[in-house]
Amino acid sequence: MGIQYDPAEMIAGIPDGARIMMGGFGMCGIPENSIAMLLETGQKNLTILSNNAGVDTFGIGLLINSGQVSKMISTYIGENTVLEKLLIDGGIEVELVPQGTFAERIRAAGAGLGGFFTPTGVGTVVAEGKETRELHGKTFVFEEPLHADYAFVKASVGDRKGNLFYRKTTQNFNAVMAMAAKKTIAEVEKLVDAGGIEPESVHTPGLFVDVVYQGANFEKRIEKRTYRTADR
Amino acid sequence: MGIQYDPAEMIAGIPDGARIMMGGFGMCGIPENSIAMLLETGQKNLTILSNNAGVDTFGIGLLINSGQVSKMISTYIGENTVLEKLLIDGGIEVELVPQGTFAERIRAAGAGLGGFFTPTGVGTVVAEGKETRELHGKTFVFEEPLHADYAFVKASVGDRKGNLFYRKTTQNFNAVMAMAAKKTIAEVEKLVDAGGIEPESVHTPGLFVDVVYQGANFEKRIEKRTYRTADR
Amino acid sequence: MKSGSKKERIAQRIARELRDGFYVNLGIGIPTMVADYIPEGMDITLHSENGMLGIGPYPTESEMNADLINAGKETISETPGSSYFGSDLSFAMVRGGHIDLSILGGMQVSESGDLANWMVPGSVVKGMGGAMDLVAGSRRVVVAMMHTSKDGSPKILPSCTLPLTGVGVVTMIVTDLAVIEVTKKGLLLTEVAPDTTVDEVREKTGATLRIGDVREMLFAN
Amino acid sequence: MKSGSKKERIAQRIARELRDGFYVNLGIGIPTMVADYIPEGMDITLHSENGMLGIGPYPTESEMNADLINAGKETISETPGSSYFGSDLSFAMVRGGHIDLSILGGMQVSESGDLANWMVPGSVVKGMGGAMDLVAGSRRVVVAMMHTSKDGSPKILPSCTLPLTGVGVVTMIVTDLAVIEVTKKGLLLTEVAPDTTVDEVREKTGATLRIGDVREMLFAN
Repeated sequence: MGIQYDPAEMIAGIPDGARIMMGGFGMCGIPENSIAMLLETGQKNLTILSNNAGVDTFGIGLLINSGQVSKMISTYIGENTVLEKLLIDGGIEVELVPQGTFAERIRAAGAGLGGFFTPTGVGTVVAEGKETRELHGKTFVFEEPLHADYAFVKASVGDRKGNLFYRKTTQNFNAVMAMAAKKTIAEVEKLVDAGGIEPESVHTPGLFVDVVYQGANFEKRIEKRTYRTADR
Repeated sequence: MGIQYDPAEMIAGIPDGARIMMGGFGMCGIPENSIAMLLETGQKNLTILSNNAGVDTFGIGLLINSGQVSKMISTYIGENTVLEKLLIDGGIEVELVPQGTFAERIRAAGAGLGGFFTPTGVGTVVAEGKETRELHGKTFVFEEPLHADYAFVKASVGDRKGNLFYRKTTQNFNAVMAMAAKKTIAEVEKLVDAGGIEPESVHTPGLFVDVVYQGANFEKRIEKRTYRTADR
Repeated sequence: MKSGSKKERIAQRIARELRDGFYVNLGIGIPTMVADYIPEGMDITLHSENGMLGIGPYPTESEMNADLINAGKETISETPGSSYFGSDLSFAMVRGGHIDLSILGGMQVSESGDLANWMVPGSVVKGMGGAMDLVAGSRRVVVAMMHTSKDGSPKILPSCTLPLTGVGVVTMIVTDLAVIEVTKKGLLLTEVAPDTTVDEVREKTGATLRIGDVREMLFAN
Repeated sequence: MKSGSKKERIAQRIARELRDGFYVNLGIGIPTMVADYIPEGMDITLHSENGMLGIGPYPTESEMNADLINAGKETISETPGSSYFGSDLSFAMVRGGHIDLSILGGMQVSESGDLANWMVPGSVVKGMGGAMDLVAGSRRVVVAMMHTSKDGSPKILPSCTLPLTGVGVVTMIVTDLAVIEVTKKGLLLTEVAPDTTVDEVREKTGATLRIGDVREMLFAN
């Protein structure tokens, strides 16, 4: 027990075939450093749960390129052409989940629920083979929690109690995934002493975190550089 | 549409028999000003959803004393002796819900879910008459969402977009109730311009809020004054 | 008229559906263009399902920040009163009916308001992202699309042939040619573009259209 | 021995169950007293289900703040690294198995670890508060109670006669007389207080006790 500050041992100890959640949306708020370490330790047959699959040359894409991933559970994988090819060849299995259902299933796992009824996907392929139920005049489909062995998350600031704070749109799936895995490894841009984050502004309380460490050399790539000409 | 800054019209327009959620835990973070207004407008036959029922002389207790409440949905009403007497006389109906289930049912309403399976209360009176289900070797009971017509919430700071920030343990049920009612009326200790709350530290985004106003003369009673002698 | 200006017309027309105080989610493509036509002085808050309320205009080049993107992965800016949150709360907003209006692109829309916009069998499947949640939960769903496919085949059909995104979810269809409302009695044509006719719209529509009090589509605000 | 010192002994013994890094929820009454016996230098974070992690000692009179209370509605203080959150996240922590240890009072405990501690038929019902969630979700549930009722009748029974708080949820029972573990094979007596005997404990227990390698209860750390 007790929080750790070095991820090396835990990441090296991940077994082949593990289920790993990875926070981020596109390239925004992704656990770059933990992904890089996993690339080095080289585990195979991994199931990765992440909103996206990275791009060909960055993020989860690197793990796909290295052949470490046998299954992706995602909501949208459109930016990764390598994965597209692997999908066509059958080299990788992809399970697609609506984004809100993905978030809610992960939360249900973290919150100890056995499942829930959602209106999302009723009447679509997503509901095929699942229980549907009429509740107060509306149709819902039953969805089960999504658990994982590990969660790799990325925060802007972390303190030595494991409390995490996410800047701007980097929270995305990071906070909810931190709740849902047996072990959560958090990389942060800045590690501060306990008390360094305003207690009301903690997004992920430290009780969800097993390892917190300050990452090195964040690339923080931008996927689509959209900007306007300065008015001035 | 559009946010309003004066609660008088909306509170006066609450019909008899309305279901109203009220944030707070004990006396901490309760919507004192909105309760006072409701006491003046005098609607009858109200169903109040709140973790507690206030004390005899403050909070929801005032509405119970004035005979405006016909039903309470709560988790613990032990501090209100007037309510205890009314309960014995049959003058008021009380529905008790486990606190975590209460929070989760309110969240489910706000989050558009049809219900969920929780391990809480399995094998107890709480589960009587409800569906239970074995999921992955554990037994769960089905719980439905808890909706309301209005939510009265109290925040420490609010901005003119309706964004809310709660200090210390005043968040409790306020944030989740703000999500779950058709109309949410937020009283705040301090009303600031849009942008006056750090965007990452907003607990209740303004889209959940219909009326935000600065309350006057918060009493902020303390239920149990526990303190130690200063070491100095 | 060029396809680009047709798309702008669609975005302009949809902007007329905005009301003061609305919380609005804009999908990728034409829907994103609606932001350019929000009437001056109207209080519209844009939601991005990756966890933000209060999207502002694109940043200047020097202001671009990898930590601040929209659901289309584009760099954006914040406005006073913006808020950030996680994906679970973001979709709680969506499913819980807190988004007044969602605007999405469409491949096909059926007579009863079914929408297909995420998957073409035989093509590589990229995923539904947040579209299924947005159509299931938003109070109003407006589909922005060209009236027909590039080969001229109708996209508004008795029933969709492509895999569905949602059943009975569309409130209104706005195309380069017409505005069509989805009612309990079926599709109701309410507006046609200045350079077309009710007959042309009917001909290019695969589903039965009820013809209401048809006005000319207005694009400015 | 006075009842007060007996209760302190129970709290002291339970404090020996704490481990470095534990997140712990303390109920009202004897459980709250456990906070006074946390071993020096051990990293224990106290959870309060009304929405806080990191409870500190009671404040001084001038530091009391109506905005900062525990689930027993007492004024408290925060520690460096505290965090505040809403009731929904607080109980997500509880149900999700993120609380290592919950310590609660008890009226009755059964042979199979059922707990009754919220309601006495015929008395006014005050409500279960968060107790049902805490026992259903916490990794370990320790019940702190006097071994018998005031009239001497046993509180540890073959099965509870009072309405239940949870079924098969108790991990360990610590009383003024004994420490009893709830195992798959039933109740296992592991420790007795210095001023009592195995026989006395057996006599005052309504349920069958398996007798293990019984040691003397230790109260200090």
